[in-house]
Amino acid sequence: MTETVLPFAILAYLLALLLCGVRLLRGPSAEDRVLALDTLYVVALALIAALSIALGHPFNFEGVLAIAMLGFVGTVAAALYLLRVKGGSNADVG
Amino acid sequence: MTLLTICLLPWCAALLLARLRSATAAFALAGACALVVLGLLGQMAQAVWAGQTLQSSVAWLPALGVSATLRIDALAWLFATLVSGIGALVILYARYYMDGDERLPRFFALLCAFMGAMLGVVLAGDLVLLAMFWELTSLASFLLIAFNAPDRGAVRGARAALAVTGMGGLALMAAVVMLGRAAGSFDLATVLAAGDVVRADPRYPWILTCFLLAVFSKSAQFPFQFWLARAMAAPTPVSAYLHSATLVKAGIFLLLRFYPVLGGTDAWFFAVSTAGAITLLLGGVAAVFQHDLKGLLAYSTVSHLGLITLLIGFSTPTAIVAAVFHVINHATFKASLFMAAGIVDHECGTRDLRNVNGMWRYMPLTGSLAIVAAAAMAGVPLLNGFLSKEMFFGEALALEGHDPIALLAPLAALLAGAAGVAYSARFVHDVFFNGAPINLPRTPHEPPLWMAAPVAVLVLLCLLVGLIPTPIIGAPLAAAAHAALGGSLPSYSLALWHGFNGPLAMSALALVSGVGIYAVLMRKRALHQRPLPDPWGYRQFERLLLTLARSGVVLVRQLRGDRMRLQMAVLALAAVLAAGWPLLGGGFEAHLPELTAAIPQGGIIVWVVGAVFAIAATSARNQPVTVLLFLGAVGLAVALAFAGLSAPDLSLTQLFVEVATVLLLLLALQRLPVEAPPVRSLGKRLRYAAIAVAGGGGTGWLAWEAMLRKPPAISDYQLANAVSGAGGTNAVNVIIVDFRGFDTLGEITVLAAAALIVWAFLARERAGVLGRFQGSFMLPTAVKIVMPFAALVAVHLYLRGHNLPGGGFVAGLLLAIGLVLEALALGSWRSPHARPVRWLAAGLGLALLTGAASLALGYPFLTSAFGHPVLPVLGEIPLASAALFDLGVLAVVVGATVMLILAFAFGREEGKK
Amino acid sequence: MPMWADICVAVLLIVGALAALIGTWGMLRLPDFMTRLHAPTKAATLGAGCALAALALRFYFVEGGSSLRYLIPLGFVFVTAPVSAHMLARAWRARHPVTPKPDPAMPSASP
Amino acid sequence: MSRSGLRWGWFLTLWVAWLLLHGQASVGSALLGVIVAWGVVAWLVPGLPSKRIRPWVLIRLGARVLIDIVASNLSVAWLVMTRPSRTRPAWVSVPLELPDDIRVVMLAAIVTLTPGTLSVEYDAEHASLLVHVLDTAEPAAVAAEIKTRYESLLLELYA
Repeated sequence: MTETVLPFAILAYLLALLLCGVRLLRGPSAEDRVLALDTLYVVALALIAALSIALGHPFNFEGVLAIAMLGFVGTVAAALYLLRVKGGSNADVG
Repeated sequence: MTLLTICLLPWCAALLLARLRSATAAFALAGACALVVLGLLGQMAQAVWAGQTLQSSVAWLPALGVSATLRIDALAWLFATLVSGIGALVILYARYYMDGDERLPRFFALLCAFMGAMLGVVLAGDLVLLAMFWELTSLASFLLIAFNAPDRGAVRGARAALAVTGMGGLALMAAVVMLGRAAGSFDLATVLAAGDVVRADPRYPWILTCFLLAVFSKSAQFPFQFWLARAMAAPTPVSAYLHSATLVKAGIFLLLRFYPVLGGTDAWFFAVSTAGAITLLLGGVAAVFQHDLKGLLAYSTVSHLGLITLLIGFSTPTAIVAAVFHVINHATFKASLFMAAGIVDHECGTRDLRNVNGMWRYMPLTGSLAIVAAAAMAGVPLLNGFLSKEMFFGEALALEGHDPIALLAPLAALLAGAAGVAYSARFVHDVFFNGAPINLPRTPHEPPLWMAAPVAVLVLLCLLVGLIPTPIIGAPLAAAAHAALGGSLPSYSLALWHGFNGPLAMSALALVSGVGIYAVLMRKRALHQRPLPDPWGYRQFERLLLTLARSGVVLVRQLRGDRMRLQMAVLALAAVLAAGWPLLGGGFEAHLPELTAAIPQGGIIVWVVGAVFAIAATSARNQPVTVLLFLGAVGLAVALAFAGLSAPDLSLTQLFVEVATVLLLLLALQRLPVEAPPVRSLGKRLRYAAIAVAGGGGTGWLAWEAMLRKPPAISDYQLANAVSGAGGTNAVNVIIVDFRGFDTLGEITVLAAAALIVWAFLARERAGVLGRFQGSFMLPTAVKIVMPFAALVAVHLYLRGHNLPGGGFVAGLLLAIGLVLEALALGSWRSPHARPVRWLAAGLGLALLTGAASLALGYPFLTSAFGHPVLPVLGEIPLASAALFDLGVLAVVVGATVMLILAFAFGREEGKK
Repeated sequence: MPMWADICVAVLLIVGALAALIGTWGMLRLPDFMTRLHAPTKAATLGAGCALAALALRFYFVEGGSSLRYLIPLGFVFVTAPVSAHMLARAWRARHPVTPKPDPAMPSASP
Repeated sequence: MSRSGLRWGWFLTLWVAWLLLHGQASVGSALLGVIVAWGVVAWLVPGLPSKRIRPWVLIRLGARVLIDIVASNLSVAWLVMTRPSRTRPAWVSVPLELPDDIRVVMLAAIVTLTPGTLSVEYDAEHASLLVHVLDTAEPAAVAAEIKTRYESLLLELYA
């Protein structure tokens, strides 16, 4: 049963990845892009998990862990940065 | 082993002293250190005087033929004894000179460090080691001159000394490398035996030039004499120790040491004796006209150093004997004179010769000691100075062959002798007699007994050597001269009385005319009205510094700020040219990349996403943050691609580096204008695009070619030997911490230095707490929950590093990122766990200790040991000493990363104070 | 792998994939940033969570208990997702002061 | 829980996490885990005083949150699929009675994790949580629901 579902799941995750990419490219605000990048990390995580099941051996565990942690760190850092430059302009910094 | 103790003891003492608070304890420790060194040297005396050479050696960089060899012969023994003996006296003296100064422990620490450096120079049995210690003496001298740092004179003096002697150090390095090549070894004994080969070598003139530059700069020979006068801004104990008895003698030591190798040629004769003669006269005349007591002594030191140099330049065996003898004599009387001058300064509050007069009434004891020492300096009979001066006059008269100099030498000697008498007379008469003191800040009186004691000891030595030279100094002098000559010893006599002869007549003439000159100059205190002579050399030096600084400003103006694009373009172009140049020569067979083979089919989407964002990031309309976020996406794609190509190590490292970079750039961006000026003209954009494509494409292509070529690579060896040679299956990690451990040590040292520089520049005025973040209420809690897990994962990554992807570097980055996040969440750089300086220190210390441990066990530095001990309960544990080294790498990475990022986050902002 | 586990893995994968797809779709289609923020923070998180859980479950029957370690990144994602969203919302509010005033919604009586 | 109790909790959690990380249940890795977990706790976990937790309440809270996550995920999914451009967003400020920061953070996290609501800011002075609602006709009802469904349980959490 898993075998039948897997291709569709992977396809869906890839599609989600692309959608994130589109939002990241389009913006329009810096917050949007940060959000998109954060989501990109999360979706990449899911994609890796699905691919591991498909390939039959788990992807490097530390890599998974690193992606999970670093996505968070990057988002927080970017948000802190945006908080600090708020005085800049009402127009999008992004 | 004793040699190693002698060499290391002062350094250990210095380290301890730097942590001490109590002046008494510091004094006891420093004094004990000097005395122990002296005692150890005393133990060796008999053996060394008998002509033995003791040696102890540890392989250091065996691949380069460099080893940490220590070697002592009679010449080295003599200088080492001077260094430690006068060191002990100066420490006693400084205890009272700087009584009540809370910086005393620091002072003693620096003094001991200098002693260690100087002993290193003297005892080094290897040229590279010698050059290293030589640099350390310059550094220690710099720190000691700058001891009263905010003081302008101290800072300028220290700067001049460091610039001049540092330049000399570079020259010495060059000389050492060439000499080592010419002689075929860096080992001192081998080099000393290879004099004929070296002198016949075509590089000989270059070696000699560099060598003499080093020697002359250190020993304040013309035209570098000016730094010594400036160095008088140092506390007087320093002047007595470094700038009369030891540091400036390092140059002389080197001249004597390498006389058998480099000496005896015409070039040597002319260069050394000319510089010596000019210095001798210049210093002597300048000394007479100084108004500063220490200035007078400084120029007299310059003059005496010139005298010794001149003697060595004469290149006759007896002249070398005289030079060695005068080194000893000068050290004793000049150190005591400096100490006496210090006492006068200390008691009067000034050392201006125009004010300090008639001291005899106030301090007869100091006066009588100083008068004896000054008489020795002038060369009055019955004192040691007389003996060596006599020998000097004899040499000057006996000089043959080189016509102009043979004629001029006696004349110059006589003139210098007279000048010497004149300034000695001035020292005695002006300070202790010549009326009454004028406008002294306080009423002088005798110093504490223990402060005068070191002076008394030295003066007593002057007297004893002067009266009964042979029993006192005969044996060590003979042995040292023998060692310096490297051959047979000439016949000479140390007797006080040689009958009526030329030298005696010259001595008498010098004495009479010197006193006469002084009397004429000082008539009606006329000398006090004369302006200071132009300190030749120093002004030129200052002008040179100024020119350098100005051209630096011009250069910076050309390069900085809005020229950033140009800078990057130039860099990229240079790289392209440098890489492309060899290809133009032909004979290079290009392989066109077959794209289809390179990309695994499943990963194509990842590659496309990465490429799209890489291209999108170059769009000119983007704001910096957007570019950064795009690059984040590219980084993720690259990491995934690495992982897909079965390079989990790279993937992991790429991810961590990526995030650390983004953090750093975000914080740096905040200091930059939000909007970068866009490049509008199409031509420019095309040009930049071309450069970018050439750079990036070229790099990629080169990498491609390199991978296709697969040269008989060392990597194969390393892969094959990772398990058997170092007990690890993660070849990357094994290479970093084991096979190339020494490189890694260098790299983490550079990393630490770079981080410290940034820290020092940006974080000079750290904002204690950062209100600007308006800390979120959720973030701190979240970080508190996440941090322990991050630490756990870091430990995990570190522990498995030797066998599986991970290792100290990645673990350190993870920990650092966590710590930075913690600091950011708390809004304060005073995060309880992020102590970057401590991390750095601990890491470097651990890495060094691991290396040193293998040294102590008798293996070359950083040899790694490994084993798989099977412990009860715990099971088999792969244990490699490299793991400890890796822990050091981890700590350095944590420290440096945290330091860099926090410096940006909390550092001083431009324009704000 | 027993039947029930197979079904569980399949369901988890389907649910996760749909959640991720919907979340990112929402992020693409919703009209302004604050509403866009809603979609991926839970949906995509749920997607990743489901996928990781499926992974852990699937490999439990291959490599045993050690596959449970994939629950660590799972927990991590769930702990950090609200914080990320919160930080972004704060950043947005700080930089766009035109956001409407909140309704003074006072429930009349707390039960 | 007492001061040391909290640290024990952390220790156990980290120890289990270590075993999971190591992926092997040998005696050696268990012992190593004890050392590492103890070290991390000693280094990073502050000894905060905290109270005893009612486990039953915690379980009920967890179950409720899980159910809500699934349920509201469905509703939001429906919303996103059907009329993404016609949402009715609102800002709601929820007055809270929670006495300590930790529970405020927990509530905020729960609010964010359940789809449709997003906690943005906590005003400590007025003890109110600013929440952004994705789609609602009646903001006041949302606030009331947050209070009844989660805050009441959180208030009962500590014994």
